[in-house]
Amino acid sequence: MKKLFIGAVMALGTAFSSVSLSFADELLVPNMTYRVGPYAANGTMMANGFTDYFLMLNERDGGIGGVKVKAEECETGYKAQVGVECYESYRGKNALVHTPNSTGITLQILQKAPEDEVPILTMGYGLSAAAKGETFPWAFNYPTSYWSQMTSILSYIESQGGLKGKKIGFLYLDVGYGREPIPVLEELGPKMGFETLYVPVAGKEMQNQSSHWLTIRKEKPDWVIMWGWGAMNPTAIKEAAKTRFPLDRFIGNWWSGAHVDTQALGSKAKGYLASSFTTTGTDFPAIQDMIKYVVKPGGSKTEMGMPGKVLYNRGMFNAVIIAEAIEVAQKMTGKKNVTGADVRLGLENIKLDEARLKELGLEGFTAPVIGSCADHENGGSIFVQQWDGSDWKRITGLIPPMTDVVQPLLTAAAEKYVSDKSGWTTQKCN
Amino acid sequence: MFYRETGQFKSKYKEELAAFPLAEDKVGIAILLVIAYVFIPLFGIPGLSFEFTMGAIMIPVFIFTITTLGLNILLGFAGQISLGTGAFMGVGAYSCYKIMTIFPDLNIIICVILSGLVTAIVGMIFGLPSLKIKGFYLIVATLAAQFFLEWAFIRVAWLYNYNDSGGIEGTNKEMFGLIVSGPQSDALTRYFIVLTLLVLLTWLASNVIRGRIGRSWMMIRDMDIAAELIGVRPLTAKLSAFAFSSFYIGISGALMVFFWLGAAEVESFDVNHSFTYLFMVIIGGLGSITGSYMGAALVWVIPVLIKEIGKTAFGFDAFVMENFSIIFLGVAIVVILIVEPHGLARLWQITKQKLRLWPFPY
Amino acid sequence: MEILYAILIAPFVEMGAYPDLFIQALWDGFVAGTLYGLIALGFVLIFKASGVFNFSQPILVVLAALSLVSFYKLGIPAWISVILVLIMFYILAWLVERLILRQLVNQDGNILFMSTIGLTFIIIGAAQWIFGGVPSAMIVNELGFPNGSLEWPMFGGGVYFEMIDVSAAVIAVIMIVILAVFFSKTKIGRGLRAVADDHQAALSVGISLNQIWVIVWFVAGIVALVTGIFWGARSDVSFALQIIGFKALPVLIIGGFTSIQGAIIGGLIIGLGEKIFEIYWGPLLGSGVEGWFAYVIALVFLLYRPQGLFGDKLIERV
Amino acid sequence: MSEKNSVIMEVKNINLRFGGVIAIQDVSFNIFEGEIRAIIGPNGAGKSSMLNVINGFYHPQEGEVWFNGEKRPSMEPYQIAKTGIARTFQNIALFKGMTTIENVMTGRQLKMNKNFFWQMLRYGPAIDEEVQHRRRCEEIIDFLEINHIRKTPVGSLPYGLQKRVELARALAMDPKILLLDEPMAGMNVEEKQDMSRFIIDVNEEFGTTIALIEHDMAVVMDLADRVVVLDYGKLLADGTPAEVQSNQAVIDAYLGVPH
Repeated sequence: MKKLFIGAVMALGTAFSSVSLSFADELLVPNMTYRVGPYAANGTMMANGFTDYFLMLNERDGGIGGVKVKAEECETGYKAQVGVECYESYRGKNALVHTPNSTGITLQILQKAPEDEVPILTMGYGLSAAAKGETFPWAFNYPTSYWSQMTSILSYIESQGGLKGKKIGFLYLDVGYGREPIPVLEELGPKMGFETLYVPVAGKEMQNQSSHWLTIRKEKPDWVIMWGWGAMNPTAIKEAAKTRFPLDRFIGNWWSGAHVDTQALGSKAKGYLASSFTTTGTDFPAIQDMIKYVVKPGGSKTEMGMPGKVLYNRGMFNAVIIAEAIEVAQKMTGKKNVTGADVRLGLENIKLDEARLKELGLEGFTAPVIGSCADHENGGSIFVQQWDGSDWKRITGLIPPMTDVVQPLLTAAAEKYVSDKSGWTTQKCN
Repeated sequence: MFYRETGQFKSKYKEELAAFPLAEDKVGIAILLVIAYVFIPLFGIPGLSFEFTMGAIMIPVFIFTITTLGLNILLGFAGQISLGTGAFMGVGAYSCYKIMTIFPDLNIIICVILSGLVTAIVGMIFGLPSLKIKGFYLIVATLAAQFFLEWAFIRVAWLYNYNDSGGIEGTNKEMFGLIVSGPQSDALTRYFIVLTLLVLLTWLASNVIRGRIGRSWMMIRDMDIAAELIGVRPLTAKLSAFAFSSFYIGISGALMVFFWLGAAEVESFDVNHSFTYLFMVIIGGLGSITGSYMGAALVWVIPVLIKEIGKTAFGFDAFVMENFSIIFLGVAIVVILIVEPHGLARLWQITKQKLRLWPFPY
Repeated sequence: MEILYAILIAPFVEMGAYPDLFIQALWDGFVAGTLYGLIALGFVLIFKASGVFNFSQPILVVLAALSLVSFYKLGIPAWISVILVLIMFYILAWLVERLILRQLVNQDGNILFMSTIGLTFIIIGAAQWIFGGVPSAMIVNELGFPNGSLEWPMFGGGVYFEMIDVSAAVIAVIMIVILAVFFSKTKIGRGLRAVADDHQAALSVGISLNQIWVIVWFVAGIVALVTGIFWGARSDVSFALQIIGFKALPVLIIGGFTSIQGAIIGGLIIGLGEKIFEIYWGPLLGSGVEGWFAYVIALVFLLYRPQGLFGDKLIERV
Repeated sequence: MSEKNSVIMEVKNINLRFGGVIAIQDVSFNIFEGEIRAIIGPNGAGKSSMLNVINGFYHPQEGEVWFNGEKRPSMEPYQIAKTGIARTFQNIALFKGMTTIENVMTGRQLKMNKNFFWQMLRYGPAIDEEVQHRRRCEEIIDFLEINHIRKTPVGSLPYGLQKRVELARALAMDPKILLLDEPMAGMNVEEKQDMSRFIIDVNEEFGTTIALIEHDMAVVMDLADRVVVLDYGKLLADGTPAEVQSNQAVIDAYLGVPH
């Protein structure tokens, strides 16, 4: 009995010690993914694009600055609490930057980042106010925030027959993510003369939207804007078609316009619009390299059809920003093994202009991302794409956000956020 | 040989009514307390980083033990099934948040206890259907509570002070000049606070269940009609169980947000969490305080370790490990129910019985 | 005053003003209700025959739909895939009986209930592992169900009937009739009914308890497959469908745990009630009330008819 | 077992129906203080229903219950328990998850009243109360000779002992009237003798009034001071064992009903 006990203790001890083994000379980039749960379809694509890019860098260039990148996934199932657990499990492991992949998780770890000195990059999600670099030194919103995006979408609608006197339906997933842009609608509604109909979809009702669409049918909005995710998107498009709502008046945000949302519907979803900041397709040298070095040899979970799809490319672009920030940090500090604090500097000094994008093999892939100390959002432009029954086609040029509207809102929100937080870390930019 | 009643005679009923009548048990508890208060803070768990030990294992396990104690009072002692545990933790968390913002200078421990009281009241209200219905029907009634509260946490913006994010978050709170909660607080400080509350609450729970009120719960659980004919008023007994249980659950909810997660939104209180807490009670052992500890620890730690070891030692996918731990939980429940429906606590008791005889089996 | 108007009058004015919309809402409620009723039917079958409150019924719906689509994706013809799913469910029923129910025989109902929660987790983990989390479209056309929709123009608008919804309603009715006949006319069916009351009586019909458990779980699996096909066609086939399964619980309260007709009628009450309430009264409460409104209906029922519409009345004795 | 003619309990014209089924029809009888009163009758005669009426579990549609010389208003069972009526059950209704001593302690619930606060601390008044009532329970346990199983969970006890624990629990309530629903059902001769002895002892030592339902006629004739006979919910006869035994209606009712 005693022997058995000692044996068990020793076995456990060995297992434990293997847990804490840390690897020298490695750039640890954790990624909170969700390959399970109701949002798995979207999460899987994002995760694949993200991971594949770093695998490709490791294969092709031997990592970044000669140091291999360890892009490690932590499964969250899109649950905020599990996300916090993931975050906690990376304490003391020299993670370089966190990628929560969920607005809910972002909001929960936002306060912890300054203490742990690991920046958070929420690419196209998260707290919009994090764009204010002076208030949020450790959070980044590149290339643009939800609020900016909403104004871009409204600009697009304005260009398609005006907003004045119109009724806009806002169909959103009823979580932190979906509610994020409401302040913009409330601010701009009176100014631009439109009325908003809020239609929240509870997570539980995601696949049971008939009453939401009956409400829309009852209220007859001219446009419907959707902030949806996961299984909510295809269900909404299907219901829209069912209630005969014109799909070319139905526009999703950049998380509501992916192949996984429309592919199964095929021609039924034809005409549906969505915004985006990343181009689809594989006609980019960088993506070709990923296929060549990683996907074809079977070095990852990616199947051959995935590269080029909306969310795969976006996941990759998230990785591109991080890789670039790490490289900038290495150059600025002269160290190979950088820390989270270094990467934060890297993010603030990132310069993904046309030339650099071309160098990376991503010419014309997206609008440039130029970082700065004060602006952690970059106010990037978006474009609108449309589902033609079999693929997403870009139909507009770049639409810039209404900076004059968004900036004061962001400033106010940032102030409100820190108003009740004693000892909040800020920074001064010059 | 070393663990037996023989030779330990009690001359007074009072002595026999003490929490741990056996000297060996007293020593055991003392050792556990020393480990919890001295050894773990000093040395952590061998092989695990200190931050990980505190943030991912010890603090959540202690908090969930309080939850499990609460649910066990209701389910294990009073026999009323509830699937609303997650939402009741939410009530604790949101009310603590409201109390903290309305009275910013109030000591956070008092906030936590007050939020437990608020939850107790809410629990009593949602416990009212239990007077009329039982069994599976009550499950549905508690699910109604769960879904209604989830909805309220989203729709009633007052609860989260009209935050844009729709969530609640903790700020730095001081006590005796030490930051005890919020992002800048030290994990060790929070550990001691949670541990102390746990010890205190365990002691209170064990007192109540051994006394008159605890007996009335068990009477309702074992045979409600007979209990009523002997003179137990169902209203008082059931509602006090709901209240006392919800008090614990509310406190654990407040602790979860303000001493562990730091922030939360509605999904931290959804129905899936209710299942997890139910599992903790079942695996640990219905109607056992020791079991509540075992259940919370096992159900929480094993998946964390599965993921961690799978990832670092074997290089398995996070995805695979996640599914593996879901399956593990399911299998654990079924196996425990088949092998010993009274959970690990009963198995431990049986082991103790054997220890009394050890090393001579007769 | 205004509030009273908004609650008591405005919704009815709207119903009258847009009758097409109202009829559409009724139809949607009817279809949703039928499907809730089908999920509840799965619960009732198992409860009736074995007294087990089978919490895994919703995940069985997901499992059925997912495996059907996955078989088809492997290149197996649609109808063969259906047969494969049925075989799979028979094996599953047998395994559940062997590994779980048989081990727990004579245990308290609560323990059996909890074991089915455990089963739910096992199925979720395993199914996610095998099928992944990506939703896919239900193979409606391949199974030969009609496509498109019927339009019925009226009052300047129109009511749209999706053919797949019509099929769902028709199939649901056929299933109920078949099951009702099965329970009252066949030897096995009578045995199933008997076993709930008296195990000896069931044995005298010549069926063993174990066989009966396998059979009801298999039949519940068939019901799950039908539900899965139609709900999968309405949205997509994914794990989120499981959440909809919770809607079956208030249906059970209204219809009673043991009544087949009760499941369907309860389903319709919930389906119609929540849709109408959400559309006409929901906005007053900030919308999204659908998630819990069904439970409110159920609780009101509980206070007046604790045994449900068709459930057996309980007389307590000592 | 002398005649004590002060009436402690009287039921008058009780009518009890479940839906269309008549369980008790116009039954009246009384119980004297300190006597052992037996209620007999064939299966389905309404005996258990009668006990359920007396301790308030069933509410009769018509009829009155007089207790201690007062007409009892409509009460919930737990309130009636408070007035001093205790009972045992035909199918043992012990609290299976608890030990013998805990089960007996449940009988003292009504007499304990220290509030939640003290209960939580288990200190001061709460523990004093616990000790005081524990002492009484130990006395009853000694009295019924179930000392050896004090700490055994009752679920694992043999049938005869369970019946005895149930009696102990009822006695712990210090009842004015003790209702025993078939206290000897399913026992062998030896156990029956033990139980009879305890019933008589309880009656004599504590002076408790006892009303019991029993099938074994020999036992009833030995134990009871007076007997009520019910048949199909109606009162068939009422009197001393000797009177009842010679009553023609009773003989007819029991004819062909083998025991």
